[in-house]
Amino acid sequence: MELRVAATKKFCSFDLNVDFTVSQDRIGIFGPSGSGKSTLVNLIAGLQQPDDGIIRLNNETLFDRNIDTPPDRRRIGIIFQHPHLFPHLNVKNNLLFGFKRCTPENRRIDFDSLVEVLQIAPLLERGVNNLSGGEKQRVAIGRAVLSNPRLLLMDEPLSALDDTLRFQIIHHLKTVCATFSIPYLFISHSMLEMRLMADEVLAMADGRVVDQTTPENLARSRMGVSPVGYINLLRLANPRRSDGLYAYRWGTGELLISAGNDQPETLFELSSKDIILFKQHPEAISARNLFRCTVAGTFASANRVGIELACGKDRLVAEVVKQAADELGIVAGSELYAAIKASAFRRIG
Amino acid sequence: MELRVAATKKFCSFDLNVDFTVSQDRIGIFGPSGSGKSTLVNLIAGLQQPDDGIIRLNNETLFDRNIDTPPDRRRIGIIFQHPHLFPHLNVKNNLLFGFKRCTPENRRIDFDSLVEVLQIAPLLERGVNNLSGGEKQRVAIGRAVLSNPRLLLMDEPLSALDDTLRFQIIHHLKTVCATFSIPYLFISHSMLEMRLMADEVLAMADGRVVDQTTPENLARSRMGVSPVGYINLLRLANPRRSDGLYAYRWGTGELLISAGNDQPETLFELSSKDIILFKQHPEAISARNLFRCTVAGTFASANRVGIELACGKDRLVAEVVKQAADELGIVAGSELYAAIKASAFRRIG
Amino acid sequence: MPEFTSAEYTAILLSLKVSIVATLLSLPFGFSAAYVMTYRKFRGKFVLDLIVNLPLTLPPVVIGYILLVVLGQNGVIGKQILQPLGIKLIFTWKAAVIATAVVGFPLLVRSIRIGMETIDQGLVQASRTLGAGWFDTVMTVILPLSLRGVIAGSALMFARGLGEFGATIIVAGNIPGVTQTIPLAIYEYASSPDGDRMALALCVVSVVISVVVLLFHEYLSRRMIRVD
Amino acid sequence: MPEFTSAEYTAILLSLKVSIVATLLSLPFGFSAAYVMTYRKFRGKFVLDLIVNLPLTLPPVVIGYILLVVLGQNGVIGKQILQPLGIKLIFTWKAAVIATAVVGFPLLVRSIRIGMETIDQGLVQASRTLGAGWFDTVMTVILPLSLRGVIAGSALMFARGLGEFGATIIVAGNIPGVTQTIPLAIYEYASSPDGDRMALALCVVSVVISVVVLLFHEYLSRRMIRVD
Amino acid sequence: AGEINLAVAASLKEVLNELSDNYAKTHPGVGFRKNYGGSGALAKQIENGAPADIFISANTEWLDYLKARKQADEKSIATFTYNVLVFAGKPGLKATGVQDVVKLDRIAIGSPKSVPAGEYAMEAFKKAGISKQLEKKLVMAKDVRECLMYADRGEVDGAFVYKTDAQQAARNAKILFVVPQEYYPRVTYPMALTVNGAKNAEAAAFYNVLKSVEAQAVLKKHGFIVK
Ligand SMILES: Nc1ncnc2c1ncn2[C@@H]1O[C@H](COP(=O)(O)OP(=O)(O)OP(=O)(O)O)[C@@H](O)[C@H]1O
Ligand SMILES: Nc1ncnc2c1ncn2[C@@H]1O[C@H](COP(=O)(O)OP(=O)(O)OP(=O)(O)O)[C@@H](O)[C@H]1O
Ligand SMILES: [Mg+2]
Ligand SMILES: [Mg+2]
Repeated sequence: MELRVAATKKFCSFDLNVDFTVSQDRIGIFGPSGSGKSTLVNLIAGLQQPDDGIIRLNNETLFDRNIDTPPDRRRIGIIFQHPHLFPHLNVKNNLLFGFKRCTPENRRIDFDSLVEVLQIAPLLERGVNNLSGGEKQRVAIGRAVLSNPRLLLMDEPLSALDDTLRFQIIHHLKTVCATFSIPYLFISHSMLEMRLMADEVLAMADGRVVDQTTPENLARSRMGVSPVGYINLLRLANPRRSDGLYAYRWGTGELLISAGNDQPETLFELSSKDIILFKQHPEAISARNLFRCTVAGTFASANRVGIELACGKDRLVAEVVKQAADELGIVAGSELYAAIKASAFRRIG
Repeated sequence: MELRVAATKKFCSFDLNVDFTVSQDRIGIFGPSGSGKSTLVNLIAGLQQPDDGIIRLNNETLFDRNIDTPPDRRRIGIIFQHPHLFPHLNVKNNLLFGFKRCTPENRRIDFDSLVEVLQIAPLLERGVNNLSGGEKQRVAIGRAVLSNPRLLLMDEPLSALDDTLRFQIIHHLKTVCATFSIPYLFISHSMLEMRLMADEVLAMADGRVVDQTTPENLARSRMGVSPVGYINLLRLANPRRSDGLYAYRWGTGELLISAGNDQPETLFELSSKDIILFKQHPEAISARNLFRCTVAGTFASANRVGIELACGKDRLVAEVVKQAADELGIVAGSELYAAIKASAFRRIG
Repeated sequence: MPEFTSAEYTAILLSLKVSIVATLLSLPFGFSAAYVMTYRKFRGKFVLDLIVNLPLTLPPVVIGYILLVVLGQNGVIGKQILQPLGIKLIFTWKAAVIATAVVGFPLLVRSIRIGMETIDQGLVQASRTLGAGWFDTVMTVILPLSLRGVIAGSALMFARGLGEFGATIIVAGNIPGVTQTIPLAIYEYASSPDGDRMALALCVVSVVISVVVLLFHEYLSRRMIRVD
Repeated sequence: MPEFTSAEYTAILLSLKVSIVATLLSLPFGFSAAYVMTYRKFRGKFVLDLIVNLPLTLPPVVIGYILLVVLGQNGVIGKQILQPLGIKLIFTWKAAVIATAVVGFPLLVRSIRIGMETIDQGLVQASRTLGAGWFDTVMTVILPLSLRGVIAGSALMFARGLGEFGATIIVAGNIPGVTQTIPLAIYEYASSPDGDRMALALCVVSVVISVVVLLFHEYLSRRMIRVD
Repeated sequence: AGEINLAVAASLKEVLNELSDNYAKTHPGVGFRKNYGGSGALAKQIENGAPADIFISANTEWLDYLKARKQADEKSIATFTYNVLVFAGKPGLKATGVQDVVKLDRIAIGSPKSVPAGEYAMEAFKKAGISKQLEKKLVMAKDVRECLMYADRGEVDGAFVYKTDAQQAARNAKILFVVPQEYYPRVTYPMALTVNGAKNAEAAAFYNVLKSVEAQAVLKKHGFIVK
């Protein structure tokens, strides 16, 4: 997907002025409340008109001075921040609203499996007015996905959901979007969701795109101020069972992970805060993973130092406070021991 | 506050059947989407009638077979899952709606400081229809708090907000509720918010209260399945600056914390996953905190072992996988070294 | 345009007065009726619904007769209530007001109800939990939120009042300068040999007045959509 | 209750037929007019608003007269369009339908508009982004969501049609068995010295019909609130 | 000085306006409140207490109605004037007598139940033996003016109306023939003081004017028949 947006939109006390081009399929939009994320989404979908500017998707101009393609012909789906379900239709017909309007070759998404992942099968025949908050949001997600849009805009779709459900749905959203190659823009104020869902991130503040970068870089630059630090994402494969834990090949050895499973490939996250570094090999440590590595580089963020560790061909980012970096004499090229608890890894995909 | 609810309510495909008494002022309600949390809140506020049962607040019967106090005479405030702002009033008048209806002695909450914490001062004169999702939610919070209810019901009030704002608001909500002794029921699917906001938790599932416990215990019992582990909460006081870090007296020594500040007292959280245990003293470690402690007890949760560490009079819960517990020979009374990174502490209050 | 004599001016003013007074007088009752019918459950609700809507179904002339019978010298209200109080209604402009009010009432109530039925119940609940009693909620939440319906209903009723003929001519008579409203004057001119031009002129006046009312209505509705 | 003769039965059936046909005929136009006035911005919108609302402001007799002038032998439409097609409207029941439709139209449109104006724009937007074009959205989202207004408006219009007198009597004439509707029959009875009982009996019939209509309306509205 | 409340059949509007204006000129201080309408409506209004001193009806039935209800001052009942029925229609039409009417397509008459002129017309058809043939051709108008309007606009071929109306209002329609008196009872406009009116000296005085020669002159001028 190639999306170019250069647009301004002025409200009395707020003005949006963005200009960016993205060419990845999985874009994140990150920014504090009131920074203009929803407004941007509305402009792209054609629900509001820019005061001026152009919007182009895959070489097709959706908006400029002369063109303003109506929303239904943009084939851009939205999951709104507020679910906006049709009160006169039951859950099933809400879900199928967009699906029915697809040309037959676009009716590609499997209704039943989507319903199962969203855990809304028991609701199908119900009206939507008495659904719980989370149930509504799930129906809205299903409705937008089933319409198989050529770009899907998601405005904080997961914030009403509990963690378990949230990660299940993230997993499914990604799979569906990948399978049917639906590119998307994903709004969230969770850096973690951003890391999981996006390949490229637009950081917004006060109606401007203040940064366009990878989620990795955004996470690095925010590592120092973020309470969760930098999140390492590890895609690991072919585990072996070991005493109730899972051992995955990584670096020059193995990582023991308690959240592993029997899938051939799994994605894990690991916070930079969960890595403890030693100058010398520590004895009898509770952490299940202890390995030798080299410092490939360092970077500073607030009062922390990010340390890129190389272990074989694999890389990890650990973080320590400046003091510790000095004390351990960490510079590029130093050799260190890194300890990671088996429980520090979180399975996410 | 003493709240007793014994009530049943049947919908076609869902039935609620709860029976509990709580006497703390800060109650959490925790449970997956669709478990009946919002329904329970509606019953307590008098917005829906139980099919049968009683609801008593502080020895006053709000509902039984003969009594059904109308919502406006219950003085129970709600922050709804969906903001429900009055579209015909501007932000300021929305905020003041309940305030104006208080008897003068109940008009105790300071408008200006609340507005400042919620960061909605620039919005005061605006209508509410075009506010962003997070802005709406903040106005709804302010409106309910200003009405100074004798019980405040909060239905996932923070899920539309980014972390920074969320923790600021939590802090303020707690302060306000403490200052004006407003007891509350707090619904959330975030265990962390639960830990921060509640002294007692009702865990719900499928319309039943399946557990009534402290957030600590709930967190311990869910430690093994939760991706964030058990969260230790530390209230630390009188810090001393030390090389850009803050040193707080704790246990028999000091804790170095990078997220500290100059406030006389501060609340920190620390995940059980962030504590690494050693049988022997490790050398040259990146973790800033390393101290000797005794195992006061252990408990199992899923395939993890929770370890209560005693250090002086202070306690911490660490978690390790079973394997590690065996290997390190951890039993009550063992002596261990615990390492914690300065950045692992998260300031929350 | 022919010259209007004072009789015509009186008719125009009278029409305005009657329509305005009838509308204003009906508003509180109309709103209450709509509220009760939308939000309350009680026995006899259907009867209320029926009574409110009767004037719509019956030809205005019949309503005029009914009012005449009820309010007249020998009527229930006329004899028991009005006479002892020394109030004479029949054949005064007040009778025209009553006729207009009765005929327009169903329109008012129905409009307000449509507006009310679409109010989000969450807002009503929010108001209650914020300490507003039901009456307070009615006045500060339900009323402003059904204002669209109220305004539309008032406009309907006012316009209907401007055209009210059948019931008025029976209870108020067709007395120039006293109870002759625009439609009665039009009727008179239209049925006299060379009154056509005058009748037309009066029609134009009616139309102009309703243009003004419509403009005002649109203005009010637009003001209610807070743009910001 | 006096015995009805076949003339009365014919009048009752005719009234029903006229009201129903007029209402059904007006529905698509009324809905379109309401849609256009609520959602579209165009020049001349005010003129449309005015034309739709005129029949309300003018006394029905005047409307009848205007219709006669337009549709009659020498009228613009009558002469240019109807006569070449061999259609005779004046003095047939079709004329009564037209009169009823014109008089009730503003009520229908206004009711539908109130219902439409309160539709959440988010739903319309959702529909568009799900690939429904504007017409599709109108039919599958806006129409069902303004159904309350449509039903209320139809009920209003139907009831108003049952009572329509002034315009009908002019364009349709008062031909027993052909164009004499209930109100015309009532009028006839009420204005003869000993027709009171018959007039009353016909009023009762009118009332009964509207009871049925109201019951039906309430039933429809209630069915629309999905209880689930 | 007092006030005189008139309740007068609409067809006499011009006559009464003229008479009352003249009277007011010579009797300063006297005010008129004139209520013109259908005879039936007026009678019912009076029955229900509408202020009226003098009632002039377009037929005898409605005066009888009031008399029966003790609202009319019996002593005062008199005939105000007479009228005749005519057939008015398109000028070129070949209709010179009642029998010719059957050849026409559409004929307007007043609603027989409520409009006296219509009742008289029906009477005439019956006498002439043509009511069966006309049955499907009749359009019943609400009042005489409406009948005439139909004829005037060419919606019907012709209308049976009073001569006075035809004279005053017809523009395109012309009186084609006068219906011979033997076909229908005489068209009488009776008048009376009401019970209240009898107590009102001014009303009684004006009532006398209505019976005077002066009044007859005015009536004649407007086409009414006084004997
Ligand atoms: N139609 C409008 N008129 C005036 N101001 C508006 C309008 N729409 C949005 N705004 C303002 O523009 C700003 C950006 O709104 P937007 O909804 O895009 O924020 P957001 O980034 O989605 O925030 P959140 O995370 O809270 O949903 C807000 O301050 C909002 O109040
Ligand atoms: N009026 C009603 N009629 C029928 N079912 C209802 C009604 N209200 C709620 N329910 C159902 O009851 C269940 C509990 O709803 P509730 O809103 O209490 O859930 P919740 O715990 O608040 O969930 P969430 O976290 O998603 O908001 C849901 O399955 C919901 O669909
Ligand atoms: Mg937003
Ligand atoms: Mg809920």
